[in-house]
Amino acid sequence: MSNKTHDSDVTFIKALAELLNENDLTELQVKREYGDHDALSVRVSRKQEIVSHVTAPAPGPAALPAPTAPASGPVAPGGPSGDAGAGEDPASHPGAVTSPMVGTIYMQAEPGAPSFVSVGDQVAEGDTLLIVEAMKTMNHIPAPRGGTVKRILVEDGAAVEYGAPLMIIE
Amino acid sequence: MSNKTHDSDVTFIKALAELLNENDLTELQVKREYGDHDALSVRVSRKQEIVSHVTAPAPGPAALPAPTAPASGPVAPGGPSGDAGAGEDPASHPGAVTSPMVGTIYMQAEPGAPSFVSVGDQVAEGDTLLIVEAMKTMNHIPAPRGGTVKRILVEDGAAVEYGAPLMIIE
Amino acid sequence: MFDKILVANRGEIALRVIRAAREMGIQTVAVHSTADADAMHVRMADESVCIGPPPSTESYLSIPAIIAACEVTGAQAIHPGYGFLSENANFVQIVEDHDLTFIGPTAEHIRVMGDKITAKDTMKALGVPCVPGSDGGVPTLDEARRLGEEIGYPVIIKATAGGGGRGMKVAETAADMEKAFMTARSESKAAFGNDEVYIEKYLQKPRHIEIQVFGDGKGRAVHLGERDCSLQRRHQKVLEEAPGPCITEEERARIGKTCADAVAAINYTGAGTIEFLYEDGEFYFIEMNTRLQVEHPVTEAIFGVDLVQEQIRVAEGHPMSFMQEDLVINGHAIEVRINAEKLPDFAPRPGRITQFHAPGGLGVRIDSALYDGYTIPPYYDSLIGKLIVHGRDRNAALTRLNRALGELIVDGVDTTVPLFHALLQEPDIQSGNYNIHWLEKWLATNLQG
Amino acid sequence: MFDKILVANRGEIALRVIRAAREMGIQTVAVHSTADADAMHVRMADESVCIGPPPSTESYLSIPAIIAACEVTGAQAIHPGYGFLSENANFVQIVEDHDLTFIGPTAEHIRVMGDKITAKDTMKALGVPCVPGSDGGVPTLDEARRLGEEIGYPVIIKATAGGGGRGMKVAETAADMEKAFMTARSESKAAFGNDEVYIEKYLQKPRHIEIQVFGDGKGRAVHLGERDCSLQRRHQKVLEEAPGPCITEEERARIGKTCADAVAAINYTGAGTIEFLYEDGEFYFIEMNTRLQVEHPVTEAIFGVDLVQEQIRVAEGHPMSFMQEDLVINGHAIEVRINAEKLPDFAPRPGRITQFHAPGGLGVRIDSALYDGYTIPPYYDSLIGKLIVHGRDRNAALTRLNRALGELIVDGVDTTVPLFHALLQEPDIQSGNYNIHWLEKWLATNLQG
Repeated sequence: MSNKTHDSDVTFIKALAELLNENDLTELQVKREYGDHDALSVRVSRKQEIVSHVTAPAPGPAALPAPTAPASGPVAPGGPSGDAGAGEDPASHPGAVTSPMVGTIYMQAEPGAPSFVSVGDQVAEGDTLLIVEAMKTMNHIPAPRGGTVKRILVEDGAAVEYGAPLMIIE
Repeated sequence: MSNKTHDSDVTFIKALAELLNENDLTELQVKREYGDHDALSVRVSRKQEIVSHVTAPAPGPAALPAPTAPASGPVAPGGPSGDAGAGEDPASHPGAVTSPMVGTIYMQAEPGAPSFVSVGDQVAEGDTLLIVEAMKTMNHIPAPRGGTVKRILVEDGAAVEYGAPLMIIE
Repeated sequence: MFDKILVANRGEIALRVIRAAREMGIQTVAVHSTADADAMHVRMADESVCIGPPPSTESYLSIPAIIAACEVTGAQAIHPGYGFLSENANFVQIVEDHDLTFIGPTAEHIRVMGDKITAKDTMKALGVPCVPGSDGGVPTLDEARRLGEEIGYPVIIKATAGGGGRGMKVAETAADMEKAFMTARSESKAAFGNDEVYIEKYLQKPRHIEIQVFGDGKGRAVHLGERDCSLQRRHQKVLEEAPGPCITEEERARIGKTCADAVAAINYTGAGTIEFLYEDGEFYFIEMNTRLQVEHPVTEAIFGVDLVQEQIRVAEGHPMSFMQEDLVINGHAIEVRINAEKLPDFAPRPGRITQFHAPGGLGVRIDSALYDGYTIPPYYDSLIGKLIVHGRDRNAALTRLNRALGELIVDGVDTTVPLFHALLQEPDIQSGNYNIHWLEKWLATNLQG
Repeated sequence: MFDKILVANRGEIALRVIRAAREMGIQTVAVHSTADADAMHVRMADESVCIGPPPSTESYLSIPAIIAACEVTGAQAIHPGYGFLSENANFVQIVEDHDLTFIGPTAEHIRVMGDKITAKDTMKALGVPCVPGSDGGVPTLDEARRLGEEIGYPVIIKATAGGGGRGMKVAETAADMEKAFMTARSESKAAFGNDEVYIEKYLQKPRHIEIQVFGDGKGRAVHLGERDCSLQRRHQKVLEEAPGPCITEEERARIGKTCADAVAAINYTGAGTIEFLYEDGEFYFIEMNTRLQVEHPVTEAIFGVDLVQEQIRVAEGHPMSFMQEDLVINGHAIEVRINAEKLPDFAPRPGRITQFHAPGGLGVRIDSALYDGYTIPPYYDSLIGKLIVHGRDRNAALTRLNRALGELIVDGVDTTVPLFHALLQEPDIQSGNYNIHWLEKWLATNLQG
C-alpha cells in the first residue's frame, strides 16, 4: 500500500486535465506539498510532446489516468522548470537545438573547466555546445549551424529525454 | 454454443447502425435468411423509442452490441412491420393512440365478432377501440377523443409494448 | 432446459443475468421503462419489451406488465435480480400460477423469511444462533437480573412497544441493571403508554457477516462461506469482502454447516444469504435474504463458481453442480460499489457519462451497465458499477483494488470512487479492523461537508 | 526489494508489467518513442522518458537509450516484456555491467537457448525429448533403412545443405525408402551441389504444445502445465488455451517434470517456455523462449498465479512463492489475440480508435493499451489487445469467449475479432480437434479475399 497518495493525485491531475481541456490552455503547472516527505510537482501542457516532468493527458481523452511525478529521486528528464515552464514550448522554436539522445548534461569538458558556451556567445557550425552522457559515453553535441546562443535551456547535471530542447541559437 | 449466429448478427447490426448514424437515417429495415431454420429480421430506427422488433442503438454510441431479434417464436412487441416500417414514426403522430400496457391485441370482443372499429369509422370519446389482454385480463382501450379512425397500426393477435401506437384518430 | 428467460430488472444485475444466460445458450428478454430505452441491458438482451413509464411502480414493479411481457415473448422463466420484485412472495405466486418458473425460492420461503419474527422463530428452531434475550416482556427486576446473568452483560433493555431509541437502556454490568431497567420502563410508559420491556444481549462492535447458502429445493444444500459487509453507510453496504478478515476456518465451518443444514431442512431452492451480527466469535442471526446479493461476485471469485448460472440450473430442475467438498476457498476478493453520488453527502448525481474506461488486467472484474455517452436516469438507485478484485491473499486484493481504482474512469458524473481511494489509506481498512459502526464514524470525522 | 523498475517495452505488455509493479508498491518508468507519447503505458507509469524517434531500432531496441533512461531515473531493474530486447543476451550483459538487474534469465541462458543447435543439444542432454533423427549425414541406403526402422515411419529425408523444401522427401513406409532416399540425394545434388542428406521422424499433424516453466536461479524450478498454441497463421499464434484439449494428466505430469528438472539443472531464473511439437502422445522439442510469452495469462488463469510479480520477486532474489505441489489446475482458459488487421489478408490497420468498450463480468480479463481516441501508430506490431476468458471447463470457457467477444467494441479500425466469431462456430474448434496446419487450411477455404 505504498502508493497511497498516487490515486488521489490521479484524481487531482485529472481535474487539472479537464480544466485544461475546457479552457484550451497550453500549460498548467502546480506544486503541492503533502507532508514531510511527499511533494507533487505537475506540469500539464497541451501541445508539448517532450520534456515534461509528468506526461500529461494530451488533447484526446483528457481523463485517462495520468501518471504522477515521483515523490523524490534524481532529476527527471526535462529542462529545469524555471527555464521551460514559461508557457511557450522551446522545442518548437525555430532556433532550438534538441537532444539526440537520453542522458545527462555536462556544460563543460571536465569538472572545473569553463562551459563550452554561454548566453550571448557566437558559435560556428560544429562547435561543441555541451555533452550528453549516456552509458558512460560523453557525446559532444555540435552546433547544427552558426549563430548566437540566445538561451540555454538545461543545467549542468540535468537529465534530458530524446528531443528535449537544449539551447536556442539564432 | 447455441447462439452462433448471434455474434455475427451483432457485427452486422453494428454495421447497419453505423450506416444509419453516418447517413442520419431515421429507420432501416433488413431481413436476412441464414438457412432452413434461421432468419433475421431487423429494424433500426433513429428516434423511435418504442415498438421495435429490435432495439437499435440510439443516437449516442452507435456501436454498442445491439441485440438481435429472436430467430423464431411468438410475435414480438411492436406493430406488424408492414404498418409501422414506413419510415415515419406513428407514435409521434398527434392523433396517435398508444398502448397503456404490454399485452396482446384483440380487435373484437370475441372470436367471430365484428371488429370494434375499422378505418374510416367515426368514434366518440370513450368508445372501445380494441382490447389489450394482459395476464388473462381484457383491457378495453377507449378512444381518448372523438374523430375518424385514420389508420389501424396493429393486427388482431399482435403483441404490443407499453407506448406502442395502436391507431391514429383525427 | 429453458430456451428463453425474462430478466425482471435493470442496470448491472440485469446485465449479470443476461451474461450468464447467454453463456448457457439461453435467449434473454429485457424489460425496461421508457427511461431505460437506451440502457445497456436492453442493448445486450436478445429481445426487449418496454413495460411502462419511468416510475418503478408502473414498470419494474408492475407485476401485470412483467407477466404480460413473458406472455408476449414466450419466456419460460423470470430472473428477478435483486431489489424490485425479487423478494415479493405475491409475485412469485403469480409467476407460478401462470405456469412460468421463478428463478429463486418458493413463495412460501420468501414469505417466511420476509417476516422478521417468523424468520427468527424458524431459524431458531433450525438451530441457527439468534441474539439471546427474554423472548417477550420482562415484568420484574428480579427476572431482569436473572436474565442478565443468563445472557451475559452488557444487555439492552428495550420497550416492547418501542422504536427510535426511546425506552432503550444499556446495562453494562449487573450493578447497572436496576437503574437501567427502571429508567427503560418509565421512559416506555411515558413514550408509548406501556411499560413492558424486553431484554437482549447488547452487541457493542459487531461485524456484519453473511453466509452464502445454496439449495437444490430437494433437501440438499451447501454454504459458500461468509462475506464481511460491515462497511455500511445508513445500512447501505459500500465495500464487501470474502473471506471475512476476522473469521477463522473453524468458525466458518461451524456456522456454514449450521446454515447449510437449516436451508436443507426447509428444502430451500437456489441462492440465499443468512445475515448475522458477529462479535467475540459468536454469530447472531439478523435476517435471511431469499435472493442473489449485490455482493455475490466476491463469493464467486474465491470459490470459482457462477452463482447465477447455478440459480438457472437449479430452477430448471437440475442438481447443483457442486457439493460442499468441492467448495474450496482460493485467495481473497473485495468488491466496491460505485455509486453516482457526490461526496461528502452522497447526493445522487444522475447525468451523462462522457467517458467510461474500465480497468483491466489480472484479477479484475467489472460489472457495470455504463458506456460512453450513457445517461444515468434519475429514477432509480445510484449504483452504476461494481469493481471486484481477486488476489492470492487479502493484501494482494487490496493492492490490486488500489491499482484498479486508479485505472477506472467514469467521467461526467460524481462517483463514490474517491471514498475508496481514501478508505484504502486507512490502517483499519488495511488490517481489516472495522465493524458496522466504523464507516459512519469515519465519515463523520473525515468527510464533513 | 526494488523501488523503481523501468519497463523496456510498449503496448499491452508494458501495461501488464506496470500493473504488476504497482500492486507490489514499486514505482515504474515507461520509455517511449516520439510516436508513443500518448500511449497508455506512458500515461500509466509513474514516470516516462522519451528515448528516440519512431523506428524501434532507434528507440525500443536502442540499448544505450534504455540504459541511459535507467541512469537518469534511478531505476534499479529492467523488465523487457516480450519481443524487442527480451531475448538479447548482449543487452542483458550490458544491463548487468551497469549494476542494474535484468528481470529475466542470465545472458548465458539466453545465449544458449537463442542458438537452435546449442539449445537442442542442451535439452537433449537434459533429457528433454527431441525429434528423433540421424544426427548428421546418412551416407548409405542401408543406413537409411536401419534408421527408418529405429525411428519409425513415416520419416523425412532432408538435404543437409538444404532449405525451402528442395531435396526433401517423405518415406511413408519402409517400402518407400529406397525411392525417397535416392530422389532426395539427387535433388540435393542438383540444388545444392551436395548430396548429403539426413533423416528425421516426420510429424504429420502435430500440435504446438508449450510448457511454462519457472526457476529461482538457484536450482529450484517448477512447471505450470502446458498451453496449446496450435492455431497459428504464418507462425503467429492467434488463439491459445490451457490446459491443452488433448493432453492427459499423465502426459502433463511427465513432460512437466522433465522440463522443470531440465531448467532446475541449469539454474534457470524466472519465466521460460519450452515449446514442443506433439503428436500421438509424444513431445518433440522445438525451442525454448527465455521470456514471458504473450499468452502467459491463460496459465495465470488456471493456476491463480501472477507470473510477472513472480518474475520480479525472483529477480529481487526472493524464493518463488509457489512449489510444484501448490500448482493445481482450476478450470480452463482461452486467450484470443486482437490485432488491428483487416481480414481476409490480415493487412495491418493502424488508426484512431473512436470507441473502445471492454467486456465485463465473471471470468473475463482484458489486457489492452487501447482507450477512446487513441491512435494506433503504424510503426509497431498490430496486437492491440488480448481477451482472456476463464471457466470451469473448456465448454464454459468457449461460451464465455463467445459472450465476451459479443460485448467487445473496438471502433475506428478493423480487427481480427470477426475471425474469432467465425472460429467459434467451427466444430473442430468446439471439440479442440485441431493441429498446427488447421488454421492455414481453414483460412484458405473460408477467408478467400
